Amino acid sequence: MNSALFVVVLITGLALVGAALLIAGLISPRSFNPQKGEPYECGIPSRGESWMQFKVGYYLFAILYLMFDVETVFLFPWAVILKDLGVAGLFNILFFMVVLILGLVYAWKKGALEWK
Amino acid sequence: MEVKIKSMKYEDFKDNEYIEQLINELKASNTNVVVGCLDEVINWGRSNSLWPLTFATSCCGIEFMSLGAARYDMARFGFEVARASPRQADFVMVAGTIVHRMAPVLRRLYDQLAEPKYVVAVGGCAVSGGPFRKSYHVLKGVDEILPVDVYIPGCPPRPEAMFYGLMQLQRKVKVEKFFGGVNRQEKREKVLGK
Amino acid sequence: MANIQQEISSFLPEATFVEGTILEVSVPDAKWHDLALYLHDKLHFDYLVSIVGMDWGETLGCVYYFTCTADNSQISVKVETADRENPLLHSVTDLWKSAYLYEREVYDFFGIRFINHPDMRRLFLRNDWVGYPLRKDYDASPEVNPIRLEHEAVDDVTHAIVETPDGKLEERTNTIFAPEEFVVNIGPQHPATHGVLRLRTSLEGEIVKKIDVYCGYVHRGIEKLCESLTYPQTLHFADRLDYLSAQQNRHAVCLCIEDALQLEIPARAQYVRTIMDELMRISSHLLFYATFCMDLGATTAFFYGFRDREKILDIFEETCGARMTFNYYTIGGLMADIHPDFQRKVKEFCAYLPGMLKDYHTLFTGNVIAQQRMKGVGLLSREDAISYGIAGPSGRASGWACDVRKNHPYAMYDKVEFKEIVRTEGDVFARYMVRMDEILESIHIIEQLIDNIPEGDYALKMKPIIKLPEGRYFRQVEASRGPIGIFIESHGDKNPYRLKINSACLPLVGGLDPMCRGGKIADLIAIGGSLDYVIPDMDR
Amino acid sequence: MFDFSIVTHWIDNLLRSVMPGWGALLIEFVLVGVALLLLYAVLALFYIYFERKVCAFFQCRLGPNRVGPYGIFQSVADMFKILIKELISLNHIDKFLFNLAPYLVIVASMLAFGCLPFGKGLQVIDFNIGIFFLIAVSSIGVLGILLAGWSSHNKYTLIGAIRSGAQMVSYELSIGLSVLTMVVFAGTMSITGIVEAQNNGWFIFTGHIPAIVAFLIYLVAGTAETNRGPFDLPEAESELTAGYHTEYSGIHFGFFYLAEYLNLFIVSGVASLLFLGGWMPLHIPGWESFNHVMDYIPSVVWFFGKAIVISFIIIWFKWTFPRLRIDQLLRLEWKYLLPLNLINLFVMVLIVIYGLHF
Repeated sequence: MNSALFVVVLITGLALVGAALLIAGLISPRSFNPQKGEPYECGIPSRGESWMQFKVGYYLFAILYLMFDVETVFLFPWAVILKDLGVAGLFNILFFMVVLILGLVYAWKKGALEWK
Repeated sequence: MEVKIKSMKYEDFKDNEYIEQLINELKASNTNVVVGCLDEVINWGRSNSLWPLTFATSCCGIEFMSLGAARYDMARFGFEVARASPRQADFVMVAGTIVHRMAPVLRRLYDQLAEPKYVVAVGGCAVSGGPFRKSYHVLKGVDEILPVDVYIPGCPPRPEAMFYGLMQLQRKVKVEKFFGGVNRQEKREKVLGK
Repeated sequence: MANIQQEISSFLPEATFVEGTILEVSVPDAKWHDLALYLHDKLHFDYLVSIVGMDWGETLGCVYYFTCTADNSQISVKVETADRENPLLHSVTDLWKSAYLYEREVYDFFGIRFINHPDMRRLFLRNDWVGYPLRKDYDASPEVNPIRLEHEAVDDVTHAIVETPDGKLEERTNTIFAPEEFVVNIGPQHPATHGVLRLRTSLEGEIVKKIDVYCGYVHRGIEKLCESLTYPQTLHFADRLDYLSAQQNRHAVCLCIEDALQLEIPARAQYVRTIMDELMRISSHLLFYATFCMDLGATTAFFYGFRDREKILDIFEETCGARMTFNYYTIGGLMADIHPDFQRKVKEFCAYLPGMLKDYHTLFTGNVIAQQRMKGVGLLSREDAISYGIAGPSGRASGWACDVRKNHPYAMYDKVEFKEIVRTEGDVFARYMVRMDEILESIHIIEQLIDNIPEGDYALKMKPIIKLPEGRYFRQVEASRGPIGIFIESHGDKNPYRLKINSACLPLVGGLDPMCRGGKIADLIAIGGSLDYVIPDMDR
Repeated sequence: MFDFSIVTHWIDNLLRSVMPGWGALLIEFVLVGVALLLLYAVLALFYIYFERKVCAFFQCRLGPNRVGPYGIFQSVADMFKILIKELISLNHIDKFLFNLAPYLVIVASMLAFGCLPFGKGLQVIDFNIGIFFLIAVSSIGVLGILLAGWSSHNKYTLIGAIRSGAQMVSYELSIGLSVLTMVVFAGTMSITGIVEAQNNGWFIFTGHIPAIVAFLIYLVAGTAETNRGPFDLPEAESELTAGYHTEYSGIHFGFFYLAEYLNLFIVSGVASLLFLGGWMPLHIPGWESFNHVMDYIPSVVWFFGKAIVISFIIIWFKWTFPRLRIDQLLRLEWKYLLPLNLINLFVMVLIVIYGLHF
């Protein structure tokens, strides 16, 4: 039942976008001129390509994020049954977390958390 | 057909020949009831949600800012969401002098506005060149390069004058036909030849 | 002054002198760079106030105005060239960085090219513009320069004339941006450039590598227009230059003309002018607060600033009849007497504002995010400020006491007691705080004057046609953004032979590039906001 | 307390009595879809109006007041306008991704919206890992923003997209960990379970200090996730003109506009679900008559009331604080919120294990 409803909600979302686009496409006005399709850059023609090599300053954050996000995924099941596991469960997971936190501390010390 | 704008009596507005003419045309054209009603709903929406492009070159721009600020508060009329991107704006208020160097930029901004679009010329400079009319580098009115819908004279016009001008624009939007009028659907091939 | 004259003539015997309120030295171009070096290094004229391009009919040339920041003495130098076809002068960009933009401006208007200037592009006009508009023989017919709707081609290289060590001249090209750089246009239509300034910004990720400033998107040719108008007629342009210092700009033009005519202005007019100037300054700084906070994303502060600015505009409106372009000062006094309610309202306002300022500080200044965005960003040292000619509140934030009201007092400023707000940090926060503190100081000035406005005439009787005696006049007034200088060369006619407005804002953008390098895009916006330039003043 | 499942069961039985099971299901699905759509649209319109009025009052203005009484139809007018605006066809864009982006944004917010418990028995999707699912789907929206910025072939949108990427990789973590803290406390991931567990007191009271800290972190991170001020860097009006949606016109832009407000609701809805008891009325142990009175207030009112109060706080943020810079944004997350979050989680674990809570 739930997965069916999930599909229903999904379709509702798609239908909302699709229907609105359809209406807009049918009745909205359209006009063309040579400048209209060009990228907007404060009213000045763009210089060169916009899809060019671009320095993304935060790739280290992205890697750290991956680490921690995977960690969170592991933690969720543990969190649900924590009450049953008790102190033993805490120590098991603590070891796992300490390794990760050490990783964060290492990154911090290395200066990976500074925007360069 | 009467054009209703809240808190402005119709008689106060009767000075605009152009709009009277539009109304007469509309009366004469015998619009279909369904289309007419739909038109009215859409035009109600359009006229109450005119989003300006943030565009200002000089003094009038400051008065335009005052218009949005606490005392005058154009948000009351639905002019609130000043968009910086022409893709999302409904009209451009040309507030200030337009000079030769700016002319292609303004034209490009206008070209990039999404239909339906309007132009309001604010202040002496945009209307006619104003005090700089004789200069070598100034456009003698923005209507040399753009079709202008509303002129608001003044140097700079007071915010009240701007409101009056914007209400005139609302009136114009209200009496326009949307179907078969504003929503002209051009074919890309015909215009650009591709 | 005689002392300086002696020193210069002993260094350069061919220099000739004209005595006046400001000593004028004439040198041939061949010796000009040597003299410049001498002025800069030995005589410590470290602040280049202005370069006025001139067309004297036969010859083209420049008049330079210098100030020594140590003792505020002024000097002017006249350099000319008889070659009208290919006029060349030596550049002084290596000594004064502010010359970079000033010389480009002269090139744009007069076609004088500067040897050793790294970047000889047009500054205000399109780069395909025909002719040099401020020359007397300029062909202004619209056929020559029609309105073009195609965009001007923008090159990434510029041309320069370089003098080789053996004295030969060479054309060189300099690269502004390499082809692979990520160059974004910030402006002309941009919410945070305060008008239509265009900054071509080269980015590396979020970090600004270089900024190339394009002006002229609202260049209206006021200087040329003034040449065909009588002196009283030229006044109304002053209101439309830096419309946020309308009164002060007009004050500068009036002062310059009154100086030339050696008029004694009635005391009542002097008092009212001073009060109006300070009210204007407050309103301008309130607008600065509003727009600066808006640039940093604190939208609510914008509305606060504008709300209180309206109160000043009400006061102006009662007396002058307008909200922005006042037309209030005239040559010899004021256009009209003050409104009977003026004093009461001003006093009410002066009592009201300090309380609101406290509110402002709680809303914005004390905010942790705001502090982090402002402190240590956009550093400008005192030397750089002087070299780039960044005066006014922005210069005072870098520790340069450059207030014209103190250095060359006019109107009532030598009779009132006020502090010159100077901070030493030179960052965005200092520039912000200088302005906020100046509001309080302006209130202090007004409070001293408002009760003592003397009775009497508010203006001298002037003839409708005013003729200035022959000569060159230069006068500065402290406007809201820095000193506005008015240069008038009169040939004894009813209209000026040349009227040059030395705007306070043009040098500000000159310093933008070094301040922003290495910062983020957000810093660029914050720095631009803190410099508080007004584009129509810069472009004229 | 009225249980809405009575209504849904009644409809279910009624439909099954007149038609075969699959037909009844089909009609129910359609009804659910329509109801969801209506609620979605009405909420978006309400939120647009609400924010405008609230910010107007912060700014000593009146806000919209011409269209309908007190301007309540202002956002309706905006919707009409935006629906008939032109959809500009652009030249250099990646057409597929450009058109995909609004779908992603809307679908993500719609799926998250479907998970929210609007009242007792009023919930569309109810997985046993509901809260986990909610976090998962809500992060799809950022993908839409990234694609929108990248595909537009515009330098501003590109920077906006990259900023939103940086923001996502940072604040997703905070949301995850603060939610994890509450999951530790509740001992379940089912949304119904979490709400039921707050029958005797909302988590923010029963979980005392760690819950309050988690709540604050969630508010900050939630504001960042919805790209609202002071974390509106991808949009940054005064820096990037309109940020990632610079090139979107008409209803395309409308979707982003809609999703922004809906995400605001979702974030506040989840906050009220996790910390303020969802649709649970305010119960104070021992005060029986008070609890009884509270029970008379419909559960729907409780849920929307709480969500709107939290939205008000988030709107308050936006109109008070200046915008952060990108490096400050990351520093805030990685150097302050993340360590704090980990410590907070540890404290919560201790509290749960040793039963130190109320």
